[in-house]
Amino acid sequence: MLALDLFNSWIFVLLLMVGFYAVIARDNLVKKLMGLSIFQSAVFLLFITMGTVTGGTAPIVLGDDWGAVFSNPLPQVLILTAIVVGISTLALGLAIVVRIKESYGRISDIDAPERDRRL
Amino acid sequence: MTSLLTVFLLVLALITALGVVRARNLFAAVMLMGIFSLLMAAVFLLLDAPDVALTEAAVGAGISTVLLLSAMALTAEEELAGGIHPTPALAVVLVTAAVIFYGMFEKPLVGDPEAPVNTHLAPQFFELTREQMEIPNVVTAVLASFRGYDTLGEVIVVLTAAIGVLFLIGPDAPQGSRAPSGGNLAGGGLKHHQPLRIVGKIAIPFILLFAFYVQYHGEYSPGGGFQAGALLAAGIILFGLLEGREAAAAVIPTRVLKAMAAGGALVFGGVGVVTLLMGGQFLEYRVLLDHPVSAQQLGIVVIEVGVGVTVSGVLLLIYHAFAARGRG
Amino acid sequence: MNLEPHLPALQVVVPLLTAPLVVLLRDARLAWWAALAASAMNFAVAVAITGQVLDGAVVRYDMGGWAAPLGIELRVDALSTILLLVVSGASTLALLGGRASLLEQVGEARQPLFMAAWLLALAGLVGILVSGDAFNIFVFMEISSLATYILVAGGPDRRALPATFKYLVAGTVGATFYLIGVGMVFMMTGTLNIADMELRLATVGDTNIVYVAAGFITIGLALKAAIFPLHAWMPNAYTWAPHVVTAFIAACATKVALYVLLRMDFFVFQKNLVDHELQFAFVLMPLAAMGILFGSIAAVFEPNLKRILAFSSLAQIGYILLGASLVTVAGFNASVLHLFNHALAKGALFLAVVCLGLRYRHLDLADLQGAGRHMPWTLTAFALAGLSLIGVPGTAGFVSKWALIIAALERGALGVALVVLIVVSSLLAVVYVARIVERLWFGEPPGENPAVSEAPWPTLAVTWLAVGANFWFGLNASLPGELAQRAGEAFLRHLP
Amino acid sequence: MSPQSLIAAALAVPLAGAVLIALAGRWPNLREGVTLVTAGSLMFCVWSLLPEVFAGGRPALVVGEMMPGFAIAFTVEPLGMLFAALASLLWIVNSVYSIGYMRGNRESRQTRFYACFAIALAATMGVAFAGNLLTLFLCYEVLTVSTYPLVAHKGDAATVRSARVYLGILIGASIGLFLPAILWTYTVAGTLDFVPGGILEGHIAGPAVGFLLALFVFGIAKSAVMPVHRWLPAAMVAPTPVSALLHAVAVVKAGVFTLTKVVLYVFGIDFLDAQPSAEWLAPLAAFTILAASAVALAQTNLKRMLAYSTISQLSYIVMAAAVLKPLSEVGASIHMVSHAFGKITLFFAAGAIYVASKKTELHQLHGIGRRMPWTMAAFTIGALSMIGVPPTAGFVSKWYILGGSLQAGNLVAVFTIIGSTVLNAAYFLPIVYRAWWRTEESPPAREHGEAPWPMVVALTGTALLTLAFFLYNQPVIDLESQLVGRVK
Repeated sequence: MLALDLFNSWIFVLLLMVGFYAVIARDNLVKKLMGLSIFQSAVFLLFITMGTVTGGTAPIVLGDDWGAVFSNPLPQVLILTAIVVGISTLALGLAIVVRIKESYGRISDIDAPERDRRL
Repeated sequence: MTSLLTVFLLVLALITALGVVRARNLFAAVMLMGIFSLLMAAVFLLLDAPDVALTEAAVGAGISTVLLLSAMALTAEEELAGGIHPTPALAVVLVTAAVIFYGMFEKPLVGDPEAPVNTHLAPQFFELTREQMEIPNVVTAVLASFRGYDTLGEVIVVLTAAIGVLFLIGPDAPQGSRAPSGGNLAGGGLKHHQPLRIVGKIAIPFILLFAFYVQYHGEYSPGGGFQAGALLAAGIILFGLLEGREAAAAVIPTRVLKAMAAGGALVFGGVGVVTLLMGGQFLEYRVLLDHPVSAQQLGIVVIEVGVGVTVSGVLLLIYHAFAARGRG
Repeated sequence: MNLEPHLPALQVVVPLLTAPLVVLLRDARLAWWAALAASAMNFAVAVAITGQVLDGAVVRYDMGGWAAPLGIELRVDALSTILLLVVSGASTLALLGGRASLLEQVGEARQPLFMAAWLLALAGLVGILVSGDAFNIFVFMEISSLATYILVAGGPDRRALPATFKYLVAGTVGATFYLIGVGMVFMMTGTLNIADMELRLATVGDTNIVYVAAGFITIGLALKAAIFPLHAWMPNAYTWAPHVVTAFIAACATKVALYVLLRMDFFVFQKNLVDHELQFAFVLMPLAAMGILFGSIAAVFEPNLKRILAFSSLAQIGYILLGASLVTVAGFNASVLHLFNHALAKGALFLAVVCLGLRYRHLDLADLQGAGRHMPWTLTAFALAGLSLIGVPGTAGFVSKWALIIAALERGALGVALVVLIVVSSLLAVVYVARIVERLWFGEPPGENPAVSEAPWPTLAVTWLAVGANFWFGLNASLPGELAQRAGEAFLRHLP
Repeated sequence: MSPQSLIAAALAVPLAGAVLIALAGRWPNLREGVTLVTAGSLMFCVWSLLPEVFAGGRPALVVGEMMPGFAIAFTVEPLGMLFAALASLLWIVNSVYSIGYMRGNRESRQTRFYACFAIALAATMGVAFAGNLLTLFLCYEVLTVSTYPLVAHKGDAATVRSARVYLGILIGASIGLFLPAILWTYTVAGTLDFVPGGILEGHIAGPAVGFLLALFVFGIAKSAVMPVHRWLPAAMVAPTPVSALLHAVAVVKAGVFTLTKVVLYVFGIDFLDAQPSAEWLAPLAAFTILAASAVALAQTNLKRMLAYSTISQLSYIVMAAAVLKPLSEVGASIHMVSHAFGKITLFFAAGAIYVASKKTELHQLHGIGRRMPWTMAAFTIGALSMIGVPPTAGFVSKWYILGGSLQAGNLVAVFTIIGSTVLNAAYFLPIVYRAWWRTEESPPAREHGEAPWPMVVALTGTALLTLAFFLYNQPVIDLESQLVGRVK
C-alpha cells in the first residue's frame, strides 16, 4: 500500500501548497498570516511523521518499561519549539496589522501608490 | 502505520485549510483555523506525540483563535474581493511542490524503525534519560535538559513577541485614530450572556487546576511549562471574555504580568548562570546538587516553572494589549 | 573563576538575559545605558574570542554539558569570528551614537521596550553565529527576526508598518523553508549538529532528497539575505526603519543569513554533492551577477538617500555571493573579506544618514540639497565612506574588491567577464555616490532655508570612528585578512 | 632626521596641516598662518632629502601591508624627488598668492579650500614617492578626490556640471582602465614594485604590450592625452590658485609623472623600444600637441586657452618619454620643471588680472600692460617660456627633447616640436602684443592698478624662477641623468 504509506507526505505537500498559496496570492493581511500558520503546520506534520515508529508508543516510559518501542522524542521537541515560534510570529504580525488598519484604514492592497510624501 | 483514522483526520484538515483560504468572511476563516488546529492536534496524538498535540490544541486552537478574533475586532471581518493575480502564485507553489515530490517520494516517511532519524540519536536519549534523570517523559528530558538551550531560546522568542506587541499596540504606542469599537468581543466581554457566564465560571477553575497539574506533572506525563502556561493563560482569557478585560486585569495586573514574562526567562537563564558559577557548563544541571540525578530533576523542574511563568505572562500581556486597543 | 572557557556561551547569554531586565526598566536613559553596556560587553567577548581563534583554535562549547551531537554545541571558527566582530561592533557603535536619533524617532516612553528588542536582535544574531546546531540556528534566527521586525516597525513614518509586514512574511517563509531543508537532512541523517550532519551526509545514498534539502535551505536563506531576486522586502524595510536601526541591520542582518547560507552550502553539503558546483556556477553566480547590476543601476535612479543605499546593499550582497560562487579558496576568502568590509562601509554611511536624519525630516535628495553647507563634517564623513563603498584604494572596500578580482581571474575567460562586471558596477557606484555628494554639497537648498546646524557631537564622533575604521582596515587589512585566510583554509578542508 | 622619517614627515605634514586648517577655520589669519607654516615645513622636509638622492641613495619607507604581498611603500628616486621638490617649492609661492586671491575676491568657504589644498599636496607627495603601483594608485585617487571640492568650489550649476566632468573622467578612467591595467600587470608579473628596467620583460609579448600600454595611457587620464583631456578645460572653473598649482603643476604633472614612471619602471624603456605594438604612443602624443595647440588658438577665454596649452605641453612630456632615448627621458623630466614654472606664472597672471579687473576674455586685454606692468611682464616671460625662447626655462627642456628625438631619428617628433613652437607663438604673442602696444578700447568698469601685493610678489617670484632655470639648471640635469644612467 505504497499510496497510503506516502499519505502523510501527500498531505504535507498539499498543506504546504495551500498555505503558501494563501501567503502569496491573498491580499488581505490577516489571511496572509493564516496562510503562514497553515504553511508552518505542514512542516510540523513533516517532522512529527518522520519520528514515528511502527508499533511504537509515545516517548513516555510507563511503568519503568524502558525496553518498549518508542517514537523518536527529538522531532517532537523541535516541533514544540516551532509551534511556539509560530504563535509568536502570529501575535507580532497581528499587532502590525492592527497598526496598519489604524493608519491606512484598510488591511489589504497596502502596496497601492500613496501620496505619503508629506505625511 | 498510517491508520484509517489518521487518513480521515488529515483529509478533513486539508479540506478545512482550503476552506480557510477560500472563505471571504474572516470570522468564518478564524473558526475554520481553530478547527484545523484541533484536527492537527488529533493527528499528532495519533502519531504518538501527545506533548505536541496538547500544545497544538492549547496554542493553535485556543490562543491563536483568541488573538485572531481580537485582532479582527480591531480591523475588519470581511475580505475584499479579488486578491493578487493567482497565476504566478500558483506557479511558485506548484514548482515548490514538484521539487518536494522529486526529493521525498521515493520512500515513506512513517514508521521505519531503521531509518537514520530513529537510530542515530534517539536510543541514546532514552538511555541517558534513564541513567541520569530517571524521568519517564523523554520529551521533557530532551526539551529541558539535552536541548535546554533551545528551550531558553524559545522562551525568549515568546518574550520577544510580547515586547513587540507591547511596543506596537501597548499603552505607550502611538494611538490609532479609530473610534472605540462597539463590538470588541475580546475587550467588552459577554456579560449579558448569563448561561455562558455560569458554564464558564464552572469551567475556569478546572482549566486552572489542569494547568497546574500539567506544569508539575510534565516529567511523568505529557505536558510541561509551555502547555501549562498556555492553559493558565487560556483560563484567565476565558474569564476576561466572560467578565470583561478589566476584570481579568484585576486578577493579575499588567504590571505583574510584565514581571512574570521577564521573570520567567530570568529564572531559566539564572539556572544557567548558577550552573556556570558552580563550575559546570551553562545549563549543566548535574552540578546543582551532589546527587546528579536529583540535580537534573531539580534543574528541569525549575526551568519548567520559568517557562510556564513566562508563557502565561506573555500570552496574557498580548491578550490585554489587543483587548485594550481602541478602547483607551 | 575563569570565564575563558565560557566565552561562547557568554557571547549570547549576556544580551539575551539583559533584555528581560531592560523590559522592566521605566527610564529611557537607564535602558540605553543597560543596552549599551551589554552591547559593549558583547563586543569585548567577541574580541576575546577572536584572540582565541587567532591562536589557531576552533572554540567549542557544550551547552548543558551534553556532548554533541546529543546536546547543542557552540562552535566558533574564523568565519563566525569575523562576523561576531561586525555584529557586536555595529550594535555598539549604533547605540553609542544613536541615542539622540532614537529618542526623536521612537519616542521616550517606548525606549525600554525598544532597547530590549535591540538586545534580543543582537543576541539572536550572535546566537546564530556561535551555534553549531542547525535547529538552534533556526531558534536564534527567529529571535533575531522577531526582534528586528520590532525595530523596523519603530520607524516614525506609517510606511514602516507595511514594510515590516512584508519583511515579517518574507522572513517567516524564509525561516520555514530553512526548517523544511533542515528537516529533510535530519530525516536522512538523524542529527542536527552541523559537523555531524556533514559526516553523516557523506554516506547518504539517496541524493535526490539532499539536493532538495540544499535547495530549500538555499532559497530560504536567500530570502532572508535579500539575494536578488528575493530582495523585495529589503529596500522598504531599510528605508522606513529608524535610521539607527538601518545602520545596525544593514551592517548585520542580511550578512548573518548569508553566513548561514555559506556555512550550510559549503561546509555541510560540499562533500556529498560531487557536482555541487552546479548549484553555484549555474544558479547562484548568475543571480549574483544580476543582483550586482540591478542593484547598482537601481541605486543610480533612486530619489531617496536610504533607498539608494539599500539598493547598493543588494549589489554588495551580490559581490559576496559572487566570490563564494566561484567555489575556490581565493573566492571564498574574498567573500569573507567583503562581508567584513561592506559592513564597515555601509555602517559608516548609514551612521552619516543618522546624523542627517537628526536635522532633516525627509531624506530625499531633493530635500537634502545643500546640506553640506550646514553639516560639513557629516557630509565629509559620508563622502569618505562612499569612497570605501566604491572601492577606492586606501579604503576597506578596495581590499576586498581587489581580492575578489584576483579570485575571479583564476577562472580564465569567465573571470575576465566577471572582472568587467565588477569594474562596471564600481563605476556605477561612482555615479550614485557622486550624485549624492554633488547634490548634498552643491545643490541649492529647496525653498525655505531652515537654519540647520551640524549633528550633535556623539553621533558625529561615532560616524567618524566608523569612517576611520574603513581607512584603517583599508591600509592594514591584516586582521580581517588573517581571519578570512583561516576561513578559506577551513573551506579548503571541506572541499571534496 | 633620517631619510625614512623625512619621507613620513613629507606625507604627514600636509595632512596634519589640513586638520589644523579645518580647526582654525574661525580665525582666518591663524588659518593662513597654518597654511604657510605647513608649506614651509613640507618644503624643508622634501628638500632635506635631496643630498641623499644626489648621492645615489634611494631611501625607502614601508608603512604597512594592505594585504599580504601588497605593501604601502614609498621609495625616493630622482624623478619623484624632482617632482616633490618642485611641488613643495611652488606650494609656498602659491599659498602666498592664494591669500591675495581668495581675500581679494572675497571667496566663500575658504577653510574648505585651504584644507583640501593641503590634502591634495599630501597626495602629490604620495604620488611622487610611491614605491609600487598600488601605492601610487592610492595616492593618485586621493589626489582626484581631494581636488574635486576645489574644482566645484563656486557651487553654481555650471561649476557643478564641470566638476562632474572632471570627476567622471578622472575616476572613470582610473577605475575602468588604470586599475585593470594594474591588475593585469600583477597577474602577469606577480609584483607591482617599481624596478629600474621594468618588471614586465619576459612576461608579456606581442600586441598585448601595446594594449596594456593603452590601458595605462588612457587610464592615467591626468596626463590629458587626447581623447581623455576633456577634464582639464572643465577644471578651469576652479579658483585660479587651484588652476595654477594643481592644474598646471600637481595634478597634471602627477599624470605625466605616473606615465613616465610606468614607462621607466614597469615596462622599461629598452623592453618597450623593442615592441612594435607600442609605437603608437609617440604619434598620439604628437597629435595631441598639435591638436591642442590648434584648439588653443581658437579660444577666447584666457584660462581655457591656458588649459589647452597645458594639454599640449603635457604631451611634450609624454612624447619625450615615448621616444625612449636617454636624452629624451631627461628632457621629459626637465620639461616637467620648466613647464611648471612657466605655466604657473601664466595662471598667476590670469588670476591677478581677474582679481584686479574681473576680466577673463582675451579681447578685453587691450592695453592692460600699462595698468598692471608687473603682472604682464611676468606673463610675457611665461609666454616666452611656453614658446621655448631663450633666456627662459622652456628653451632648455625643448632642447633636450629635440636632441633625444634626433638621437632616435624620430622625425615625427622633430617636426611636431617645430610645428608646435610656431603654433605656441601664434596664440601667445598676440596677447603680449595687445597688452603692451594696443590701447584700451574703453575705460574699464572700475579703475584698477595691480592686484593685491601677495599676488604680485608670487607671480614675480615664479617669473624669476623661469628665467633663473635657464641659467642654472645643472643640478636638475645631473639628478635626472642618474635616472637614465641607472636604466642604461
